[in-house]
Amino acid sequence: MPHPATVTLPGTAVAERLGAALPGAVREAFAEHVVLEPASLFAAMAFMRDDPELDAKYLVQMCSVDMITRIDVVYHLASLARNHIFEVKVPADHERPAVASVAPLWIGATLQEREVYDLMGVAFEGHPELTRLFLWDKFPGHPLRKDFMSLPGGQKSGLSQFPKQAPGQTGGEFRPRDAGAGAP
Amino acid sequence: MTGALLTIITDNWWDIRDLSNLSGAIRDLVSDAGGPGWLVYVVAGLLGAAGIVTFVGVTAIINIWIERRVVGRMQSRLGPNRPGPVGLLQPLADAIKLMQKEVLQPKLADALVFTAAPIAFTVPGIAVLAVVPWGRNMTLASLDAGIVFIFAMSSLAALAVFIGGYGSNNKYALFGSMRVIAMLVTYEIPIVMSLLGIAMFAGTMNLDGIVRFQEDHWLFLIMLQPLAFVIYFMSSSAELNRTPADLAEAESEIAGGYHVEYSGMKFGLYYAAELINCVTVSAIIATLFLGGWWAYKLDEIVPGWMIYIGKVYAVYFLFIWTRGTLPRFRIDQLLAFAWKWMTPMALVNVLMVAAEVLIWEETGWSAGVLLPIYVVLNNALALALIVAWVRVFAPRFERFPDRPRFYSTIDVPSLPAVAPVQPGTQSQ
Amino acid sequence: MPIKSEPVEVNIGPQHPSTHGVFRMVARIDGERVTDVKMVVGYLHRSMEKLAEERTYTQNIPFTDRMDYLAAMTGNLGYCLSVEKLAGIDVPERAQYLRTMFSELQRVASHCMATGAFINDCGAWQTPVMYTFRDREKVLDLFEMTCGARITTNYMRIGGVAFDIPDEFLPALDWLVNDDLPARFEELENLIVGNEIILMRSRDVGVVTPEMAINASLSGPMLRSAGIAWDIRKADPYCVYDRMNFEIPVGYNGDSYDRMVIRIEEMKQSLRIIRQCMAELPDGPHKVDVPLALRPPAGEAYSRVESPKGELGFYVVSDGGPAPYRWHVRAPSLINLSVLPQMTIGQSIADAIVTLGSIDINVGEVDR
Amino acid sequence: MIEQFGRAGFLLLFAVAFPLLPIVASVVLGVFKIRPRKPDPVKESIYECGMVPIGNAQVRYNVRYYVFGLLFVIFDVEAVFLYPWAVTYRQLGLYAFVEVVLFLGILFVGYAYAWRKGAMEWK
Repeated sequence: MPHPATVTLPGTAVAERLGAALPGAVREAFAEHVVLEPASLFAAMAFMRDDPELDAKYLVQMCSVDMITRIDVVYHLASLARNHIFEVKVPADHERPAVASVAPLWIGATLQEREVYDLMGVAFEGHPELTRLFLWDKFPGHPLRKDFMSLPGGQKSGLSQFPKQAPGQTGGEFRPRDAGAGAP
Repeated sequence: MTGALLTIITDNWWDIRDLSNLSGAIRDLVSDAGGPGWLVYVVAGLLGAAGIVTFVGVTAIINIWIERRVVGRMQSRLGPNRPGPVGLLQPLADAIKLMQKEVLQPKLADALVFTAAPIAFTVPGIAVLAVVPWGRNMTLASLDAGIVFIFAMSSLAALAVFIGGYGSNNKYALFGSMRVIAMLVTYEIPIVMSLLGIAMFAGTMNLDGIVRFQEDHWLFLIMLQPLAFVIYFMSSSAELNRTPADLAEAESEIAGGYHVEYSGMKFGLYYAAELINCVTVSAIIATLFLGGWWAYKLDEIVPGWMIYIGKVYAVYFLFIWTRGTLPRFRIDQLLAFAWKWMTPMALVNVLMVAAEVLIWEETGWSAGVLLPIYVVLNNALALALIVAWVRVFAPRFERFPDRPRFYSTIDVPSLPAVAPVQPGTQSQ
Repeated sequence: MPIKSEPVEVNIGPQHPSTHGVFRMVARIDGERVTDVKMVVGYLHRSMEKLAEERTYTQNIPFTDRMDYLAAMTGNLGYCLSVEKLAGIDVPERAQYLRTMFSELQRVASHCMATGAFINDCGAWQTPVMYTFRDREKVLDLFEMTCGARITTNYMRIGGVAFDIPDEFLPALDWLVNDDLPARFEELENLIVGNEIILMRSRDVGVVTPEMAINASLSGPMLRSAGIAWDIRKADPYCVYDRMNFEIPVGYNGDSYDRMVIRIEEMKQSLRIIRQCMAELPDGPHKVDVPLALRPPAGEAYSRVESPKGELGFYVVSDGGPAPYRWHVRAPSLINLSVLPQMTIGQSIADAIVTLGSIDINVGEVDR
Repeated sequence: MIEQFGRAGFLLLFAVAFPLLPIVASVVLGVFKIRPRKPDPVKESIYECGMVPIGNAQVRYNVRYYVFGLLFVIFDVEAVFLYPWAVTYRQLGLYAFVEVVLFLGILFVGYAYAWRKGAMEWK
């Protein structure tokens, strides 16, 4: 192969480097990714960005995964100069998820954090303008969460909280448009 | 009376060489029938005016088709081709559609101004045509202040655009109308200055006189005044809101600009008036620079007004061509162009012509000797000035090579350890 | 001398000729100068990431068409690669070549669109758009010949491609790549690349510095215009890009003009890749059999491709079931937008439009 | 002379009638219900890319070209002076040439000053 492909740094290697500089920042280290302590997220991210070895100047992407008991915020960091990529996860509380914002470190995180906030409800502390990105400002709930369909209030989808809609008229099940005439 | 009128028309229908013969015959008829002097005058005036308005109406309709077909061909597509043979009925279809459309008028718009603006936009373009000679003895109003009349009328159109845009109470229209005024105050100067040389050579501002000068001296003024032609063409395309300078409507930036709120027939008027104004400017250029109805020996064979209309459409094609080819300037670039190139060039042109005419008058050499020298001299000067300006004053694009660099492997420069952090730029 | 006056707040978009879809930019404008910009997106949000959680892996492929609907092939490819990485599926050689070929054709189509629309934003009255659309249509004809669809191709499958190419495909491609498109690109360059008005309008407009470009996670032509030679096809080769011989065009000063020229050069490089693919195209099956209800092992995978807009990444989490547990798309259009305020504030409104045009966003991908 | 202006006046009458005609025709079509007229608040609102407009458009707009306005007045007045001179230039001869060179020279100094001061930049 003439071109070496991107090296995926194992999480243990990242944890080693990170743990040496910031003890207590790493909660767990796996082969694929490293899990950070939420409290020291910002410091750890700042370290990884400016560290000459990890050199994570490029935030490839960030997203979030609802793990039922917690919400993982996933960051893929990369170094373009060294051509490696690694994955960092931060667990957040499932009911009131909140982690530190990395938008002051990477401009590219501003919109992505708003997206995660919008769809998963993770509040990023320190974000300059944390408002909904895609959905309507008064939209109830955060649709990418696994419990979105069972919002408080007993409604299936939460759509009944929209104005002008009677309770019980909206549901998760499919109904034909003219259900009145022929359908049972 | 009516019978006699019919006879005159049927007897003279073949006389297409000079339509003024027809008009003269009718005038004679009125005066022979004992009509008072004012009636003769009114009849002749109305006839001429009716003729011009008919031309304008036909032009406005034909030009919709011409412009769309020609630009379509330039853009490697067909253009309108469904209504009628080769789409000839497209203007009619457009007109019917526009008439039938519901007229929307924003509640917050100033109703009087909103309605008056498209009408006021159409009037000057037609009124200017009063002073242009359509053929030998075929000028409706042979004004001695013809050129000044043209300036006075043509700047009115910009004011109509301004009041229409400002009266719409729309922000895009506001931007558009403000741009129109900026362009008006800037481009009026090169326009006015560039025609000074023509007035000096011809010794008159009468458009008949200018055509006669070209006929007498056996040349088109574009040869003698190439710089003035370039300046006038560019400035008038700015005044017309045509593409290199269509900042007032700039549909990719301000979504239509001054006419964004217009619909139905009022929009149709804007649309038609744009084409009429374009033909009017072409008519002025054809008269001043291209010899009007005169074309060496050709006008003895072909009727002068036909030659004239042919020239008008040739210039109009130039306008379509620039429209189909060029992108748009930014407003500051356009205005800087006018102030920093066109105005000084027009001044230089005036001085040049002043010197030339002085030599002509003082030495008393014959025009046959002097004018060819002037032609060569002026063309060389125009070329030299354009090249010099491009070299000296134009932005130096050579600062950066045009071609990108090529890499066959990835190569990321080492950046400083701490990248610039700009938090909160979104919510300043 | 600073002049104080009331700033005007104006919506540019969603129904605006040059926002390329339903993108809204609330600009505060002082005279002609933009003093603040707020981006509002979400008019085209279709909640694909949620929908995908209830569909099987194969059923999700059409969603990727509808994300970047101007570059459906690369969307398909990126998603299929991520699922293959997750499930450990090997793709036959011929399918690899076909994938490479079609994603390069798609790049030509998308860059044609981007270049034409950019010139249109500069104010040319439709002519360059028509020229580039004409070229794009020829590429779409080839797509139609192969998979029956022009825009939303749905061509890549997990484990290969949906159909093998028909017999008349290669001659048509040969004509397009060797005869027609090079001449058309030359024509396009003569029309726009040296045009002084284009230079005046786009030089030093919407500048991104290399630091800002990396910091803002820009990718694709946006990143390369800033002078950084970074291309996923070289940096992290997928399919058969590691066997291909091509170059990365890189700009000098990160302005709109560089982005436009880079796109034109990339189209030429794409043609180079397609020629090599045509020469080396092996025989063999065009896909491997994969169960329709694929159940990849529990785990996660992030894979990325170089889409025309930039780095298109797919992050797939599987819980072992037939549908992805979580599916996240790294949308280059969205992330490229994050520097729009930095690029446009302080420019005139006309420059802001040119800058937005040069980013080449696709709202379907921004909103997903 | 006034006779000629009168003829231009006839054309002006026609020129005003020309745009009025379609407007009137359109109104007549409206009277006969051929052209629809169904106003509603959305149709009567102002176009702003499909959004509710923010604020009013008739504001104190920041015109950047007020210096251009001043320059325009100067140059246009100058042009008004120059036209009569241009027409009678042939009769006046060398004297007029020297005069106008002086006149334009003074003007050119002002022009150069304005350029130097950046009055010709759209700031």
